[in-house]
Amino acid sequence: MADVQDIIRERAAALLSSGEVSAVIGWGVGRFDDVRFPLVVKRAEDAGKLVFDASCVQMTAKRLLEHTGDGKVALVARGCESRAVNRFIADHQLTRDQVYVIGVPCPGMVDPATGETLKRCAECQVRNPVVHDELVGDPVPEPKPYRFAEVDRVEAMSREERRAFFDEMYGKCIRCYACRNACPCCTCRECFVEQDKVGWQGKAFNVNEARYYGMIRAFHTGDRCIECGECERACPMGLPLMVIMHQQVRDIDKLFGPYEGGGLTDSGPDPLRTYKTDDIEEFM
Amino acid sequence: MSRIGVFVCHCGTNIAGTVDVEAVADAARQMPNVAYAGTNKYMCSAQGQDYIVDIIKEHNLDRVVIASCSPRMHERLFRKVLAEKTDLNPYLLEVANIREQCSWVHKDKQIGTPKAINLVAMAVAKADCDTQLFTHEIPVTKRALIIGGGIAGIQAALDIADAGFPVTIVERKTTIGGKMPMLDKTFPTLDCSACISTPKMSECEAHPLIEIKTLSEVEKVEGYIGNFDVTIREKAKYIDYDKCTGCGMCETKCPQKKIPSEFNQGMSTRTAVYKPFPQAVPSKPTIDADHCRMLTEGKCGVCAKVCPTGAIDYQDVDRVTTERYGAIVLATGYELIDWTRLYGEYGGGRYADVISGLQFERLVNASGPTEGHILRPSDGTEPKTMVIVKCVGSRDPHKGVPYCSRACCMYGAKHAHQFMDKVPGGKCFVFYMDVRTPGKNYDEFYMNTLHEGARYIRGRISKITRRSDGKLVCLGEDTLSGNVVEVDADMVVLETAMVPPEGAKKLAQTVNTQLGPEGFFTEAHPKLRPVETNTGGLYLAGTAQGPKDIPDTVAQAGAAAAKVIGLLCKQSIESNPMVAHVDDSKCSGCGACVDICPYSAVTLVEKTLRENSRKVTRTVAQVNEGLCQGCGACTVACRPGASDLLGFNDEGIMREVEAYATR
Amino acid sequence: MRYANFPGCSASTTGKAYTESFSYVARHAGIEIDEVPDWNCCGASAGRLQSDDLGDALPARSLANAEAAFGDEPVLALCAGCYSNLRRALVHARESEDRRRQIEALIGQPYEAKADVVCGIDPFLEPEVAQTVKARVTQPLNGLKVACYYGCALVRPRALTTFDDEEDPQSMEAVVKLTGAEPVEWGSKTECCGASHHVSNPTAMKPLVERILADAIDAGAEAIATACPLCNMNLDMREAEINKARAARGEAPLDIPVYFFAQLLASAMGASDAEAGITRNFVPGSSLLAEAKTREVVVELTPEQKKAARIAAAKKQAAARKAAQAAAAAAPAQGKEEAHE
Amino acid sequence: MPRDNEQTGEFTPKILAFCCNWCTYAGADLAGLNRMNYPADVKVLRVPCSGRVNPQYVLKALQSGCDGVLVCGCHPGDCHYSTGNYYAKRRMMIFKRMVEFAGLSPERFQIRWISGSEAGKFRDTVVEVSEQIRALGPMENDAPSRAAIDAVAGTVASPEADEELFAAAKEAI
Repeated sequence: MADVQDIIRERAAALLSSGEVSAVIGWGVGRFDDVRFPLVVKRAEDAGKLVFDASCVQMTAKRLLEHTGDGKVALVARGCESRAVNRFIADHQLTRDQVYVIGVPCPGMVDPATGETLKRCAECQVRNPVVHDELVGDPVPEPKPYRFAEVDRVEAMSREERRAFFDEMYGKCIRCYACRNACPCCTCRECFVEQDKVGWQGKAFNVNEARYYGMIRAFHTGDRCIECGECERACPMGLPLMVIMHQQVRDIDKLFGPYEGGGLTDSGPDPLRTYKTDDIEEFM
Repeated sequence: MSRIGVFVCHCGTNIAGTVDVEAVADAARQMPNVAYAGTNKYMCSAQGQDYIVDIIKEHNLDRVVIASCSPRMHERLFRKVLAEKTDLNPYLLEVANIREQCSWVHKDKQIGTPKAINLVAMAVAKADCDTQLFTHEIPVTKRALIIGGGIAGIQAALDIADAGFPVTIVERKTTIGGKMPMLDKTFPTLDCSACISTPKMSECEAHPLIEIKTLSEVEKVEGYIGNFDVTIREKAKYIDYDKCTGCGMCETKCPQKKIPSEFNQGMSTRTAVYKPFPQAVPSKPTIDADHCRMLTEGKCGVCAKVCPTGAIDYQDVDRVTTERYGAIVLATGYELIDWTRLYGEYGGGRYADVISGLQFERLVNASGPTEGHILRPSDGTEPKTMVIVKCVGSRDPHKGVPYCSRACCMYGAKHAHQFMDKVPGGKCFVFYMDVRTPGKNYDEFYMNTLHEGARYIRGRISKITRRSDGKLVCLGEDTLSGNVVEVDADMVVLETAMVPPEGAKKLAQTVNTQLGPEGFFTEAHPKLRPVETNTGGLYLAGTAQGPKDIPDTVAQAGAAAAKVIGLLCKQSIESNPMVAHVDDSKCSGCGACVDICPYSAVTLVEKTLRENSRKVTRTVAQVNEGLCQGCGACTVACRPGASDLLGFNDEGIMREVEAYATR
Repeated sequence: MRYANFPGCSASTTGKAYTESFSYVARHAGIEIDEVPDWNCCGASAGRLQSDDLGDALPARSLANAEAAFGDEPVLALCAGCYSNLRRALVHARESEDRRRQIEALIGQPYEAKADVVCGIDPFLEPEVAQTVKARVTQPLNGLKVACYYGCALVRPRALTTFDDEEDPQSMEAVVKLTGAEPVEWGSKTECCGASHHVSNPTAMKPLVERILADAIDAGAEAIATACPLCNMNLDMREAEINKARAARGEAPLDIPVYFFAQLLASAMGASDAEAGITRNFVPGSSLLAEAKTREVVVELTPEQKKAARIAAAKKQAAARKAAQAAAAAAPAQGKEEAHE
Repeated sequence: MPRDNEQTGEFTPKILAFCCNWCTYAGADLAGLNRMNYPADVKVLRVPCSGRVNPQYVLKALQSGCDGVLVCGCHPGDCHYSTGNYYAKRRMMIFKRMVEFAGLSPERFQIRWISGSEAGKFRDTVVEVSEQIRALGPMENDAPSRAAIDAVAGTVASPEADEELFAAAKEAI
């Protein structure tokens, strides 16, 4: 990956010095040298600070929304970031010409702590960027591994056990909303949880309110989820948030035909924004 | 902190019989924000209304909950009371349905009373969140546009214009009149079709309030009920109608004479500068640009030379105008299915003597290519044996359309009658699937045809072949006797299906309304709103809505006209205040609402807003209150609830839910 | 073009003439033919009656063999019966993934249904093939009036076959035109010839054949062209009996030779009657073709050509007129001169 | 209001029915006109269209004391707003699967299409649903049993199943 990193650096420098972009978003080295964090480079001479290696666990795409406005912004994008870009465009949060995508085929990232491949990378469906202005490095194979194993496991449980599973999960949730802030589908200006007047979300700290938050957030993003798994990664309590996302993704595919968030397939508007008169009928 | 008044109605014993209304009132007094609760024998009675009004003033209430019959019954009335007799906004009212959905469905007070209390509690909770709503007046442009100048369009135009409103007819062909003037006689009375339709045409032309735009099409429609901005393209006619006197000199001199006449269904020819038929309206010719030598090859110009008034203008161009109309009537009519593409077994159009019903109409018509003598197109001899095939294309899901075209049974019978009438000793066989003659004097007419000797055979023709002696051999089955039948016919008439005119789909998108699966325009309600569409101010007349015969078409045109007149009579219409409303500060402009709105009432617009004391320009959704019907589908699609439905706002429903759940 | 040929039971029996003439044409038109390895009965007469599974399995097995041997090379079935049955299996396998798997299970070998199934006419609808044939036609059947007869199995049911129009097909006409013959428009081209009652119930079958022959003659045809061994045999072989019966009824005989369309092609491309299998016909067919080849060609001018011709003629006239005037002008002058002397 | 009937001590469920104004609400009114009799467990909440029913209402109702929720609208194709119920259908199909995946008894959240003329169907639906919910008992019954909790204990990713939070979870239910 070293050479890829070099190319990224020199391309970033070139783009910045040519003034084609006002900033380049990638990764930099954190406090400890095995920790990476999203880095926004604005001066060509800082391009050398960009790194790209197996420890780039964060999904940087959402940084785009903070830095657009003053000129084009370049984003070092793997499969997941590129899908996020498509997602932003579909949600009118971004226009294609506001972003310059430096595509990087991604072999999958490794948890520096355990040295294992991240769960979300092991389940990754799209390793190569689906949209890019230039591609750095050669495309990697797309194994398209089965990603619903966890869903199947939970589904196999009895109703009571499933309820217990989610109670335990939401019982641990501290409602820090990190999952929301990390999610590239969460682009509302004011989240429902903050609308005290309407009172969607209660203030009490208990499993009920946590469940309400968790499930409604899941429903809000389910039909547009790009399966980047950033919510799960961002969760300080390490909750398996992707279970319920994957469950929705799977059901939507099953019920309304194949659909992938992030405009992978040109399947028209998001499944819950459209309908077919011959959708299956189960409410007669 | 609102002051809510709760008024519980006895409705005689209707409610009081199974609900302890006093207990309900007592319970209501304990509910949050309730400043007063009382009961009355009949809230809807004049005395009951006064009681409400007095209490409101006495306790200066700012919200009202009425526990009575269904809101579908009296909500309007009570709103009126608030609007007229108090200074409360009529939309600060909630009705708790404790009759239809409580007292009438439960037997005793033990059950009825607590439920009624619950329902009141819900209403009280919602009332607390109600906001003042204001209907605003939408001015009505007192003009009507009619798309399509067939008999439906003509009838509607005359009715509306006679009521004193200006009307514009947009017709895509060179004359209004549509199909009716082509027909010979009309069932069941057999009066001459042209004789009854052409006077109406000239009436249109003469009417001071009717403007006719021929060779014209609607290109764009913007706005909503009362105020449609319509862009119309009037194609070049290459003749200055102000100068043209309609003398017809150009037609007689035009060297390009071999063009098949549309009006005579290709059974005669016309010139390049032409009037489709003598009584055409406007009664002035147009130049057919595809065939005129001057316009195609740049040489000729005979018509310009002979025109006494110099009306010919080869440089003429399309005229595009945009005007405002209050209402639009779709009277786009029908076309006949192209059987030659579909029915190879009938010769696929290779046999000149296998003709469509409309061609037969021209053949028997005195003004037709044969002066009304029934003669075979192939050799001009008189056919002695004629076969009529019904349901060609109709009720044939495999090759044609699944539906019944409704008129064919009757004009089929008419054709049989006319043939036997004009050809003494002529034999006529009618192959049919069913005979459907619902309508005044229809079945009598059919029976008459039978008595005149038409041979009705229940079954389809499976094949038509042409023998060297010119006979058309028709193979078919008589399903009643189970025998194979073979008829040597001289002429075969196919009664073909009515299908939507091409361009219907495009027009539907232009005017923003729906088509049914068959491609005809969909009415708002099949029984109760047959001439309205789901788009306000847009009405249907005639076969644009589905296959019909002339009487039904004219009747429906009249109905559509009545609706239009009813609308145009108003100075202005009250907008429905219960519409979606977008909170710019919450809206991220994701466009989910735009995708979902069935009325295209939501659009994304660039807005400059003040946000934390600085100007920002963002894309946000905007609701067109004229188009929005208040279904609320967008409010759910909107994740942050930036789009909310006035009158049924999120907060109100949430309080209502909690009021019941936590009680 | 390469095709995997499925001979079927008729190829070397009732349809021998078809096979012979077709392979002659194929040889000379650059159509390459492989034979489907280890092919079996298409199940035409009995298979489907037994069960739908057998009805699909029998043809599918041959198709699977073809696929295994030649991949997606189209399978050619000269016999209309085989064509219909092979296509049925193909369509069933293509329209439902489940059915395809069932069929695979039934025949115990993989079958992906990727190879198409075509009938004897289809190869000649390929533009390049048609071109070569046209080029190789050395002895055109000038203006021979031919009634193209399709019968039932080639064109019906619509769901199975691939013809332009099941009620009024035109593709055989297009092919026959290549020979310089003139197809006639007639009505019985898709009527049943009763072949399936050929043996079991001749009395029911004869009127059908008689009707077809009569219609063809009535339409002005001198010959009938077929693309199905059974139809061909049925029409060709029964003509004599029918005519005997007609004679008994005092009716004029129906005298019209019946060819496979391939025989016409072959003959026009210079095949001897033996090569084209014409000697096998019941109704003698040699003399008519020989006669047709001697006819003078009538060229039908297109409107453009006509116009051009008109213009040319006009020019010629104009030129002539000019010359005449010039001559007229010259003549008197000459006279004067003479006067002077 | 007492959750249990004083005399019999039998459980009376709280069921909230969201009904669209044009079809189901009219059907409910018609049931009243025909003096049909059905259990009082169901209270109707009027909305303009089933497309207006936000799944957030449903979850809120179920979490704040309702034992069941019913969402009713016009039959697909009959929507007064022509398309509202098609969107509702898709939303509810997904949301229903999600809450059931998360352990809700299917009977507690149901969707039905009932036209303005189907008073009988409205009555039958109400009877059916309220019987089902009565059989299930109060919402508390949806809470997991000790056994179920033990069964999944620790299966949630974070390594140590934190007993305190866990206890909190249990008494919260």
